[in-house]
Amino acid sequence: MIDPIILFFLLGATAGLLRSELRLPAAIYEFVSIVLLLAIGLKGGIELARQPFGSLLPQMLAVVALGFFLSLAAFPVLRYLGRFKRADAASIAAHYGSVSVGTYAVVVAYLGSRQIAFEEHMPLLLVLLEVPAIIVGIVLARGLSRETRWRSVAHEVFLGKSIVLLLGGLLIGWAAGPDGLSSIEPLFFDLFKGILALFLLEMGLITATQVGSLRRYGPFLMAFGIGMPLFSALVGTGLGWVLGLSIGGTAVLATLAASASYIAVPAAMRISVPEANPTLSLAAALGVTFPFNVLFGIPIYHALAVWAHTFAKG
Amino acid sequence: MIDPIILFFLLGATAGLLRSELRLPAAIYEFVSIVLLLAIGLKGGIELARQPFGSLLPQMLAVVALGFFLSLAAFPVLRYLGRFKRADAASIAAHYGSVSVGTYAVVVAYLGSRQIAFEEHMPLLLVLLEVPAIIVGIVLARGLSRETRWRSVAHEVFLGKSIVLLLGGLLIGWAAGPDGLSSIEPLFFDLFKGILALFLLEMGLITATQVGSLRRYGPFLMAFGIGMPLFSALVGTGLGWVLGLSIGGTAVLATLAASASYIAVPAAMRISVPEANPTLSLAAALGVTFPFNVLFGIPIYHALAVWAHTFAKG
Amino acid sequence: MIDPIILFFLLGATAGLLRSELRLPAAIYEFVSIVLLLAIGLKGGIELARQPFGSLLPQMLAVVALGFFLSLAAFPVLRYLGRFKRADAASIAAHYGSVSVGTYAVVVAYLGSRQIAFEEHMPLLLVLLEVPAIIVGIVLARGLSRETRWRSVAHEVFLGKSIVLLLGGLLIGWAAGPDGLSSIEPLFFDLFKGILALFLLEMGLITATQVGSLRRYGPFLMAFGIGMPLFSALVGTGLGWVLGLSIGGTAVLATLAASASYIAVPAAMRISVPEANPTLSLAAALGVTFPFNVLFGIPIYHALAVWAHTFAKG
Amino acid sequence: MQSHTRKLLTVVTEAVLEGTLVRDIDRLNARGYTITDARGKGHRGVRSAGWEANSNIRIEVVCDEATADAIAAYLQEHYYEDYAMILFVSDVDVLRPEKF
Amino acid sequence: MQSHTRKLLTVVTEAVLEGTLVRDIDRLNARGYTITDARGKGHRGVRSAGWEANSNIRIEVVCDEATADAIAAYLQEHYYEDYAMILFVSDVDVLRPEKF
Amino acid sequence: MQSHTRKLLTVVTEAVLEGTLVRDIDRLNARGYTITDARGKGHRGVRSAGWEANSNIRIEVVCDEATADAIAAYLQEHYYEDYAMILFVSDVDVLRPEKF
Ligand SMILES: Nc1ncnc2c1ncn2[C@@H]1O[C@H](COP(=O)(O)O)[C@@H](O)[C@H]1O
Ligand SMILES: Nc1ncnc2c1ncn2[C@@H]1O[C@H](COP(=O)(O)O)[C@@H](O)[C@H]1O
Ligand SMILES: Nc1ncnc2c1ncn2[C@@H]1O[C@H](COP(=O)(O)O)[C@@H](O)[C@H]1O
Ligand code: NA
Ligand code: NA
Ligand code: NA
Repeated sequence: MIDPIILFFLLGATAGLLRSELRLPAAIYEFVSIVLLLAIGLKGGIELARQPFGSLLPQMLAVVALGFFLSLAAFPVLRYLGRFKRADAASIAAHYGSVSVGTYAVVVAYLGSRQIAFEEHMPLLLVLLEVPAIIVGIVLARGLSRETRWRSVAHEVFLGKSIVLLLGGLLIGWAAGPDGLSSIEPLFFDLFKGILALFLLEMGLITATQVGSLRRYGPFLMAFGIGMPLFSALVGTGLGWVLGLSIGGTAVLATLAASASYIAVPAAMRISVPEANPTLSLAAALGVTFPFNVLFGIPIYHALAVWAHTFAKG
Repeated sequence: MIDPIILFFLLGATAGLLRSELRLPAAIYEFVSIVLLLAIGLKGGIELARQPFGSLLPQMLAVVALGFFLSLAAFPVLRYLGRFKRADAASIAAHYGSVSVGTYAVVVAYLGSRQIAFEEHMPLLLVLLEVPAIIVGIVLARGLSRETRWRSVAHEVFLGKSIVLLLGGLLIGWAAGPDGLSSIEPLFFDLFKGILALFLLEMGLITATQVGSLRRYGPFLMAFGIGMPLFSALVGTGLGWVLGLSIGGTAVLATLAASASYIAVPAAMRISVPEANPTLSLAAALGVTFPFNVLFGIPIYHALAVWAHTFAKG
Repeated sequence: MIDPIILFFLLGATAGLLRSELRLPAAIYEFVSIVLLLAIGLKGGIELARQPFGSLLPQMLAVVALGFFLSLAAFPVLRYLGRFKRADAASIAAHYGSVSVGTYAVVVAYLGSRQIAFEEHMPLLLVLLEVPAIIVGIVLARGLSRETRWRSVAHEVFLGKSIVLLLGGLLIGWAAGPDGLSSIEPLFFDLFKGILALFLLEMGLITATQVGSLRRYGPFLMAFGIGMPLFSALVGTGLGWVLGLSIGGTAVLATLAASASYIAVPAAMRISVPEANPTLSLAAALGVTFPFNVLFGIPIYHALAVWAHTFAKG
Repeated sequence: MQSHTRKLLTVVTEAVLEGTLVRDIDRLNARGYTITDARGKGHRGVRSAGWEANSNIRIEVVCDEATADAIAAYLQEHYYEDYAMILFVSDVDVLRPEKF
Repeated sequence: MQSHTRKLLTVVTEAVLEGTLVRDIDRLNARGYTITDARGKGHRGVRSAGWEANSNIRIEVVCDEATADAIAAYLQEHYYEDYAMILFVSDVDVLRPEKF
Repeated sequence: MQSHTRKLLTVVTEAVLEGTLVRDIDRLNARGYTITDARGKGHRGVRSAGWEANSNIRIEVVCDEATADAIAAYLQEHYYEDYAMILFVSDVDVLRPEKF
């Protein structure tokens, strides 16, 4: 049975495509994002409190490597097959090497409603996976030139809204532990799926606005927007399996790999690689990959994870 | 004992009349409306999933007829007794033939806190009752002229915010069913009355701003703003009885009939009958009828429903 | 163990000091404030319904006297030790004679998580303590001149957002009683600490913006911003003990005394004593006293209350 | 710097008209527009932006004189009578004349 | 199109003054005004609109020259010293001179 | 009343540039600026302010002619090619010339 939060996404997309007057005020969209980011961080932080940090180090390093690898793999495809300008190829590659928090929230809800367990420290990996692709994107566009103002890039990346809230949530959850957080649970945990529903309603509206650009930039972007996440999910599944993650954890890692950023990376690219056309990357990430992952990708990645684990055992 | 949500309305109205600096940001008012509309739709949708659709058809048709009837009945009173210009009479008639979602939420809360059951598919009737009066209003103002751009009218009506959210909620609730929605219950159902309280606080503030216009347009509007809902409630009670609704259901239908729109219809009239003065209809609907219904009307309509059912049995 | 809501404050302050891009939209800050103010009022109102009003009169009068006393005590220190201009000294004194609702919410959360009971009618005293200092501030700045437009001052004070919401909440809680409010509990009571966490996140961001002004106006303001609350807390503790409050109640009263207003008083001073520089009072109240109280003050005032009660008994 | 004179046309009107006006402005050959949310007061009373029916928008269009005249004339004919609306025009200097 | 010159007076100041200024402007015979929310920086520092005490508004009044002068003089006398405030005036063309 | 002519420079551009532009404007010797949130349409398509990447801001700077020219030249050089941005300048009268 289809999850109701997915129906909210479809409602938003339909309303948008029919040019309905429905619009969420920008302040509400921000509110909803802030609560989601904090909630995800807090959940992960609780778990961190339970584990020796050292035991996570291999996973953390592996995930950073994954971020570098995915963006480096995407670039030549975009540059030579897609014939994009250097800056555009670098920027799109950065979007796909990084992650989408909204997609992460959907896979968590998907596994939750099927009672499939996964490693709860995933938000930590989520944060780590946001960053490397941004660096790759800038270097690919600019080269390792002296002119790149790395200080301001670092500022942009690490002090952007999404990383501050995720990391802040992680630290608070880690410091306060599960008992400490019980008093704020009603807002951050009980309302989580309701707030995610509102978020996806707005995402549907936003996705619908991308259709115009897609039509213009055509079939390659659409193919890339579906092919790249499938490839990334395969890599993510393999990595999850190598790292010994559970089925749920493997599905989450595959989804993270498959997702494309539309918050942190666009902001960073706009400042650091301004000559890249943001319409291209957002049309692909928001207009193709996000809906693809939410509607079809996640069940596929889950099936992949199950298959990998069965295969491994058998 | 008076329901606390009514007290929030009185608080808002008092603060407004005393020219307090209290103001809810527009984004919050929209947020609160969106959650209420979705919640009402979802609740109705769950119920639709339980019933054969065919069995509701008679009620659906009856309610559409009710919408046509009420607006057609209001028009001559406004035009000939009230001596309003044709466009103004048509526009006000449309407001009173349609419904107010806020009033619906209050009657639901009223019945809920008295544990009086009612047919849960009422949100479906609510949606259906929104539309016919708008068509009547436009035709009364314009005649069946060729110039009326019905395409854009239909767009305005069916893709306006309130119908999209109500209908979207209905469909999601219907598709997901009660179990599917359990994960989003904390936001849409548990918080319902708290959010309704904030909504009524703002409605009180808005109502207070109508007092000036009322003073200017005088006693006829006030009399109409009370007399019309009483008449409509009688018709609604009769119809509820004929359709075999429960006491609660009859009270809800009477309240829907008695309520006057202040979201969907004003927007549609402003675009399609621009020569109508919106101050008049809003002063009546918001300044008189909404507070009358919320404070006095609903208990009266409930009494009417009880009386009709007793009368019928005895 | 540190309360997680305090960690949210630290997160906001850190993000602000590091010049992160994190910003809460103004509409969200208002929403969060409105819910907190109403919730605090409602909680107090429920309790009022349980007590004969007369029995509270001595406490009410005492608290009004406290407001007058604290602002009058602060003024000469500011004027002669701090060498502030008359208007500035008067305005800062008014801030410190009044109260901060945010600080009240934090002490309530502090006691709640330690399961320490306190007199639940405290929100009534909170409202009463807001007002006298404003009058003192205006009179100190202006003298009892005929020119002061007391009518508009009264309007500003009693119809400002915070008093209307607190008082409105009190009255609604009082009229509806605990049973009446059960339907709106999920929003106003269950979410209270979560919403307080968001509020403190924003307060942290705001506090960080005050550092610049502090640096400019230097050490006296910092010393005053810590010394004055300690002095006020002593007075508050004494008064709580005299009034026979519980340990929890004494700690709350001490915290109220120690807190400095940053909503009601700044607005009133800006209109009624415009020649006072608002940067000074906000730097002290927001940049020093609020963080001091939240991080260190409240535990100290709690210890004071315990000590006073032990001392009294022994 | 070489600069060129164009017209800045500013319209303040009811928020409900946003969709319609944007289509009109497009059709009358303006190359762009900028919209901000507003509140205010005029002959049709206070519009305090407390809720939708009561909100204003402020639209700015930078364009050549002919376009400004055309838009002004069109709005005057179609909306002045029935809607809360004001319109004013001023001279502005721009750097890229071909853009407007 | 026949158009007429009027003055556009723009004030940027602290949001807390909104109620007072609106009354002043009414009293000084302006026929209307338009307000938008703003943030900014000036001699009194950064006003970033993070919360009320720190927010600006931007008020526009279209009026004849005498009214503009009267409002400017009044604001200068009453508010310049104590409030964050700037004010500037420009020429605009309007279609209905009787309206302003 | 004695008044003095200054320039009002208005920039409409992507919200993501706010921090950078504010630093530029400060560095180029403007004494202040005012910012409002906006949406709009131009050569780079519709920017409907539904979410961050899609929002505009509108920056106003009152300054003398030299500063206005300097800012306009700087923005043209650094941002015109890569960002959604328009800029226009008009004359305004101010009361306190020393302030701008
Ligand atoms: N004289 C004026 N100066 C500035 N704005 C005005 C003026 N008159 C009207 N407005 C604005 O235009 C809107 C519509 O004006 P009106 O059609 O006169 O009601 C008002 O709500 C104000 O926002
Ligand atoms: N030169 C300027 N250009 C544009 N806006 C300004 C300028 N100076 C000040 N402002 C605005 O006016 C407000 C008050 O200015 P001030 O009184 O100089 O602090 C500031 O917060 C800005 O929004
Ligand atoms: N002709 C115009 N009149 C008013 N605003 C414009 C105009 N052209 C562009 N804009 C605004 O400037 C932004 C950037 O323009 P552009 O670089 O042409 O995409 C747009 O999103 C609009 O808000
Ligand atoms: Na990815
Ligand atoms: Na009706
Ligand atoms: Na105090």
